[in-house]
Amino acid sequence: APAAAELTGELRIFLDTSNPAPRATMEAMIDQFAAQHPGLEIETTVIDREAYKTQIRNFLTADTPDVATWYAANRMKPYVDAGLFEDVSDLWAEPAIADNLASTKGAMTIDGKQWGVPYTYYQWGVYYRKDIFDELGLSEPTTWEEEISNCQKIVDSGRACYTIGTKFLWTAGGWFDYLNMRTNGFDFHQQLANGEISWEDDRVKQTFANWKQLIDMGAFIDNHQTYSWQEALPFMVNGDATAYLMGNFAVAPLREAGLSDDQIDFYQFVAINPDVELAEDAPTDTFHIPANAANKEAAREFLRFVVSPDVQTEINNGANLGQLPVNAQSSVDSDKFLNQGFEMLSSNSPGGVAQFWDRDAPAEMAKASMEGFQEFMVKPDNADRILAKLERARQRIYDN
Amino acid sequence: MSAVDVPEQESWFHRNQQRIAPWLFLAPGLLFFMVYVIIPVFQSFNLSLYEWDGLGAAEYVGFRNYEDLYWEWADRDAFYISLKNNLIWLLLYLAAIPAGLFIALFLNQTVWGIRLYKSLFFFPFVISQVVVGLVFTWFYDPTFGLLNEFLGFFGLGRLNVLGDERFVTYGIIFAGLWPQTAYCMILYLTGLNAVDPEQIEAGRLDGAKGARMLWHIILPQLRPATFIAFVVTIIGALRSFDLISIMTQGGPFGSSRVLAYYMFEVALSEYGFRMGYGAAIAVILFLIMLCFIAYFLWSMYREERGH
Amino acid sequence: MFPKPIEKQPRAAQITYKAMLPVALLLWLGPLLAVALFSIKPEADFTNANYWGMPSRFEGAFNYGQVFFNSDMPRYLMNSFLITIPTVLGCVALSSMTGFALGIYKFKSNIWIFFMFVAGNFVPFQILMVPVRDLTLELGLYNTKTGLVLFHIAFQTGFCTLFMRNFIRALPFELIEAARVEGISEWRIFWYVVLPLMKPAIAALSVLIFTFIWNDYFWAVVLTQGAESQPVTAGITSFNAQFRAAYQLMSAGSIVAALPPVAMFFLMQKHFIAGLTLGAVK
Amino acid sequence: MTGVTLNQAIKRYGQTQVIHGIDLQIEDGEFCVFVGPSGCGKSTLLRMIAGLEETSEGQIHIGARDVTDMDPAKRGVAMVFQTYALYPHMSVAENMGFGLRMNGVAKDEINKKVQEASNILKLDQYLKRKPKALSGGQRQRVAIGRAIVRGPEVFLFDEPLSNLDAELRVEMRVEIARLHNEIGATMIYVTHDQVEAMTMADKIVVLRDGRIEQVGAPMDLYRDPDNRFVAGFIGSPAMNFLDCDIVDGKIAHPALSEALVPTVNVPAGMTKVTLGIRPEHIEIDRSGDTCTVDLTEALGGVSYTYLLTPNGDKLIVEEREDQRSAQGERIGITFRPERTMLFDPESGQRFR
Amino acid sequence: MTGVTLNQAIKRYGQTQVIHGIDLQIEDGEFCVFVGPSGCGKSTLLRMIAGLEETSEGQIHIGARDVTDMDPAKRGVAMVFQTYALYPHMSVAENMGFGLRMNGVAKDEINKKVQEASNILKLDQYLKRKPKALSGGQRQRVAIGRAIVRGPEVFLFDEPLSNLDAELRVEMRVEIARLHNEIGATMIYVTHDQVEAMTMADKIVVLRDGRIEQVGAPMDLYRDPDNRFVAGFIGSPAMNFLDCDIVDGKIAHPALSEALVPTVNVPAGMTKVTLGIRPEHIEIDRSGDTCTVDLTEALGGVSYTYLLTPNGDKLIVEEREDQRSAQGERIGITFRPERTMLFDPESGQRFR
Ligand SMILES: Nc1ncnc2c1ncn2[C@@H]1O[C@H](COP(=O)(O)OP(=O)(O)OP(=O)(O)O)[C@@H](O)[C@H]1O
Ligand SMILES: Nc1ncnc2c1ncn2[C@@H]1O[C@H](COP(=O)(O)OP(=O)(O)OP(=O)(O)O)[C@@H](O)[C@H]1O
Ligand SMILES: [Mg+2]
Ligand SMILES: [Mg+2]
Repeated sequence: APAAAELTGELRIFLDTSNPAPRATMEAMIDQFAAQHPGLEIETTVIDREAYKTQIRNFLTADTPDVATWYAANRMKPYVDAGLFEDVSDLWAEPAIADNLASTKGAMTIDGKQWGVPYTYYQWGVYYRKDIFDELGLSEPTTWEEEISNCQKIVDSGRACYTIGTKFLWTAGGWFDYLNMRTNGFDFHQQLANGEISWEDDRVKQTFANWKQLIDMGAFIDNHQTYSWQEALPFMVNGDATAYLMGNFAVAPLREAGLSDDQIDFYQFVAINPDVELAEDAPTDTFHIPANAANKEAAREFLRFVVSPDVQTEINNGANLGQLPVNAQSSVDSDKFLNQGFEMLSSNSPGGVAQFWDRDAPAEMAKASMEGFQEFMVKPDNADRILAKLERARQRIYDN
Repeated sequence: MSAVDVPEQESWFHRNQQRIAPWLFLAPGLLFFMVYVIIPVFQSFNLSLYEWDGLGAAEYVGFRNYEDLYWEWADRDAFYISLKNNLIWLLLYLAAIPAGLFIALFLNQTVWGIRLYKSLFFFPFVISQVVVGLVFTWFYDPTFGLLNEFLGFFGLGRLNVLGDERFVTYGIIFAGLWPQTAYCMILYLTGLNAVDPEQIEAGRLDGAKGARMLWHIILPQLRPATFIAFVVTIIGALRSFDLISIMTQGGPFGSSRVLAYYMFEVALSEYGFRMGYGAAIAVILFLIMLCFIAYFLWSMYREERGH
Repeated sequence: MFPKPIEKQPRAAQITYKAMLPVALLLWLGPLLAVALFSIKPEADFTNANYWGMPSRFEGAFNYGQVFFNSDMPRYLMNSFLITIPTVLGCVALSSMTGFALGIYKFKSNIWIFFMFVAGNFVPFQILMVPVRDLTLELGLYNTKTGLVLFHIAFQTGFCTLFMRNFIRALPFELIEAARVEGISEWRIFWYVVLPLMKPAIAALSVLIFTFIWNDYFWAVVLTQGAESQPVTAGITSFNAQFRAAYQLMSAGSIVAALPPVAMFFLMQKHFIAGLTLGAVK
Repeated sequence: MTGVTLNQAIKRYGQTQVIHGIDLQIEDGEFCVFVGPSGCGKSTLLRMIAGLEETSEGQIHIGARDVTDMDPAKRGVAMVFQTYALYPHMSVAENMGFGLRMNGVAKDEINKKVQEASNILKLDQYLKRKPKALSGGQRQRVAIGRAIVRGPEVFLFDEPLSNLDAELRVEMRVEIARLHNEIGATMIYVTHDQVEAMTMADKIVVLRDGRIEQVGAPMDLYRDPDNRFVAGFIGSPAMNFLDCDIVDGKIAHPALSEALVPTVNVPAGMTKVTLGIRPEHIEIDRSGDTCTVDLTEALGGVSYTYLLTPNGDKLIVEEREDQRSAQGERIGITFRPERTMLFDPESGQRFR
Repeated sequence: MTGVTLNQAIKRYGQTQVIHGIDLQIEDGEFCVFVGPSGCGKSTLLRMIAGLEETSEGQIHIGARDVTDMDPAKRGVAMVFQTYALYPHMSVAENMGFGLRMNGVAKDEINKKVQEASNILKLDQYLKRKPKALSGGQRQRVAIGRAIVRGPEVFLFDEPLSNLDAELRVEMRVEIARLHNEIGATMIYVTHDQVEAMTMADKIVVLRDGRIEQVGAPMDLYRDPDNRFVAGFIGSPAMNFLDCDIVDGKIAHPALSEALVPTVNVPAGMTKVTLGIRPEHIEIDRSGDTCTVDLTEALGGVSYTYLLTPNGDKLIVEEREDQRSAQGERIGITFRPERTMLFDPESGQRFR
């Protein structure tokens, strides 16, 4: 962009991509941007992903950067409501974005305006040890019954079916997303997230009953409540567990840990209730311009740059983020998981695409419920008590 | 006498030097302390009457935050658990006092190298609680933790201390006891140094020995050390935050929360946006602490008057 | 001395005691030694579940190299120093003055101001969290080392004042009277008479505050973010997030983070212990 | 050089009055000693003169100047404290020169004065040392040196020797007396050691409960005390007091084999009187049997005999050398009537 | 009741020996005082008897029992410490009864004994108080009471009065002496105050550097010391020593107007001798002019005159009452030759 060459001043970018690979990717991308705009002085700050989540509200009000990463949907609502994010509807009116990013527009929209742009998204699904499946003579399941019977065989072989680390709670949210969407459908799930449905509703209870089935049969590894998601990886790597319901970002560390692509494979979470359409989690990570940013012009240019087709192709390829580009013009990397995921999201998710539980539900409810999920996973017999508690939380949280 | 030529015409400042001087000396410290400590305490009281997400405008809600706390209490919810855990912390943390005394007695000898031993025993107190938390997280790790190696060695079952809501608080307290015991140990070691040797000798002549000597003659003399150990331990227990934050983040499912952590969680953590609510929790914590502060000040007041 | 000196006890008891000392120490420092051991292991040991055995290879140089050259740790360490040292200086400066004022002068509100400092020192600092955070934001000092330093100075002044005041109280008051009779102004009494005598207290306090501030985690989390201003305690958590499950690196990082206060303790042991006991007692 | 005058000086701490209107004239160059039991207000009075305590009422003059509300530093006084109050971080020379230095006196001048003082006190070889490295006596000397350097008109001493051991105390006592002779300044000296008071003072001020009991030269107080308090306070071992009846104008006591004719006028109508007699003035009458020997203590050159009179009063008798009595022995006592003193049993006032 | 016997008792701390083979026999019921300069080993010896220090070599017997290696509590001794060593957290009664309580004596029995002891010491009304609330003298009395209650065979006192002020010291001294008379137990008493030693002891043991210099009754030591050390140590003010030349078998010193004929045999060939004469045995000869009056101190009943002899030696003369000399006056001295003592200047041994 010729006009952009005139950009000057300072551009401060805050990133939460603290893991080594994504961090390198983003830094490379920013270097590229910097090269295009020699007049800009770019300062990049990478903050630990978990810490970032608590710190964002501080830096949005003080010491504000010009660009910050965040997440779509409800997760950005408090900042939108507080007027801390810049309305970037103007960007979305530009054809380059309007046309190519249409699929994610909904996730970026609150009150009819757009508040940021996505830069990546990724599918969720079940990553599993193909070699172990083969060893046990199992094939990818498609129904709940198959899933259960597969799992039974795995458990019988002395393994756990699924690894998971729920110390930071959100991983349990993923399981809930899938179980509930498969049991009650996407719309119900969103209503629940919006506080429109009682947690003591029988349909919710059904979701939990399905979940309990897995728990009771010993499908999950023990002590998951003490592990982070990374700490749960070795179980799968070592073959103590065979599968991981996770976002695509799990692939990179699995590979790093020494699993070859022959050993890992991916399947879509199975259908449970045949009456509901399949829906998927595909969390979108986003860039925003804080309302207090100093150099909004450069920030906008940066956002344009990030979502441009080439950049999208580049940063999301398997060697980098290993995720899906948001721009329709971009090409998906040849990586088999990305392809499968892209395929799944674009053609086999008729019910809809959810952002993820903690992005769809308001923060407080997300916190309370995920804590409940964790407790449930440890003590499935407490289901009623937990649901009653969540119901009380719902009444209080949505009431305000 | 004086180099000044007009001794009788002293400036007003000079004449009132002794009256003004203390305030000048106090001013900077007092200002800082007021701005950063005293006023914020009252601000917190005030804030606890508001609902505020830390971003937008605050809304006055009267005592509703406290009401909510009450309901959480009544429902045995997070606040109840935090408060209960705080009590457990308070009680069990006190174990640092006898433990510290025990180690101090063990080390109160004059063999070669004992100074080094004493310093090494003191080590845990010097390192950050963050590191302590990390160390103990690994110690408890259900797969490879040293604890389970031990239990296995003695033929006992494995334990997931930090993953089990029955044990988690005790597990963290145990980790906290490690540095706290070291602290109490040092207090007692210095206390033992100051024990009047003639009283010990008088005790020996009176036929007191071993435990009876300890109970009747040594411990009463260690009262000042015990008092400080008590105060710092209580305060340590009520302030406990770092360990919980590092080891469990209040989990599993919130069962290891204490008030200090809980308020951080509701006000500033990833999903927490309830500043006013957090302030209300802090106020409760403050009120509990106030009992001990009052006790401490009272005994200090008595000391001051006694002199 | 109590208990009875071991050298006055039977030979067997002496030997047992001397043998028990190292054993007890090993047990006591076990967790820490384990971390030290972790920090020199190669990664392979962890994947091979060789957690507690001898390192298969000495990888200390590599691991610590990672910490120092391939992470933000050096910055965090630097930040810690830049936060801790000004805080220590500030605290000592403020509290020697407040301590002097409260220890030397008789005026009506003396004891109440003193109690205010003491009570403030014992306040659960969580109650300050929200207002202090807001204040720091308003001052534009959020996420700056200065913001952290200012708060630390203010909060520690409570403790330091208690400490200094008690120390000054224990000085012979005649020294001040002697100086007054000699016609020395109050400020000069403070500077030339009292301050030199407070050297041991200042030393003790400095070491103590150094450790307190170095080890602070809570306020680091509340008032700062990111590698440009966070101290090493907060840094270590991001470091750990970065190297999650790389135990050898996390261990090396922890050791590095723990080292300065430990070194401080060893160098200034006498003062440190004096600080712990003197401040609170008396 | 100037004297010190107190005029109705009063000191109150809050509600409690501890100094009750003291009138006192200390002459130029005089060595004045305040004595009295603990808590009688000696230190307070001294500190009022120094300016370390405010004077609640009354005036204090040093020479012709009214110093009542003056800053301590301006009064031209120097004080030597019981605990020496040396600045521990300064060398001896610095300690002595500190006051001058802070008041902007030139270095040379300071050095000269310090040199002079250390000559007087024989401290030359210690000038570089810190107080810690000095013995108690040397420290006390430095404290005095610090006072001398400032060339004050009045020296104030508050029990300067009570932290020294007996031997050193004697030595320093002699030294201070010599110093007074040498520089001739007015000195006010507080002590509760009556040997010090007796041996050093030109004038002793006996205080009691914030009031002056008597003022006078040491031997005057010894020989001619105004009241029972002063009589009992001055002299060691203390004067014996016997509560006697007046029978037919004569003084009767069971310890006395015969009643005494008083040598002074006892007011008419008195039926009781307190008789005072110093231990060294009693002689033992081995032929008598009015008293019982309770205990004897022989110190070599002198021995003390503790007697019980028939009515339970105690008496101490000082005997020379070998005339030791045996315990339980019954003996009589005699003394020359002119050696006795008579006091009003109520007010303690002496009859003369 | 039993005596105490030390047989070649030796104490070493590591390499340094502080008690060098003490042989001593203390009789049943005797009041034995250890005196000597600071650091001579008085406390160590006492503590060895108490069992608080191990005896490195030799034996200690109490009565017939060899207690050398016995536990302190079993020896039948009670000790009174210089600092009282009262348990601050116990009331007076508890303090006194603590030893019995530790030995399992019944409550009633303890109460009875505490009552008895407090009667003797007049402590009844303080039984409920904590030591903090007592005066120094009362505390000391409690410490003694605590010893009495245990009914020991031997009482040990380590400078029990040195923390009291002069007046109280005299009072308590008398009290302890009376107590000894009353209960008649063996008592061993350490002090460096020679008035205490002289007045209380049946037998004084003079120690120096861990060795016994002389053992004897107080007046024997005063009149007939074995050596210069004992002569100088016993008596106050201390004996004057003059370094004299022997000229033609006579003793010459510039302070003496004429040489003395020695009253004892001085070994032949000696050219120098130390002459000792007590202050109270010197008389001032106002017609003489050999000495200069350096200073005089009048204490009322007695006065001390400090003299300088022509060769710079110092002399103290004790004068009675009013015969005060003026400073600077030149006077002579005389004394009866039989009052002098002569010592070997090298070894300090007395010639008899
Ligand atoms: N700051 C004060 N407040 C109230 N009363 C005081 C204060 N200082 C001294 N006093 C009282 O004043 C009286 C005189 O005290 P002062 O110290 O002058 O006695 P003293 O004669 O020097 O005694 P000592 O011989 O023990 O030193 C005492 O009764 C004391 O309790
Ligand atoms: N624990 C010890 N180790 C080494 N030497 C010691 C020890 N205790 C005492 N001494 C030495 O033994 C000697 C005798 O000491 P002791 O206390 O018996 O003297 P003392 O006559 O009681 O003196 P004082 O009159 O000062 O009390 C001293 O030289 C002292 O230094
Ligand atoms: Mg006084
Ligand atoms: Mg001794």
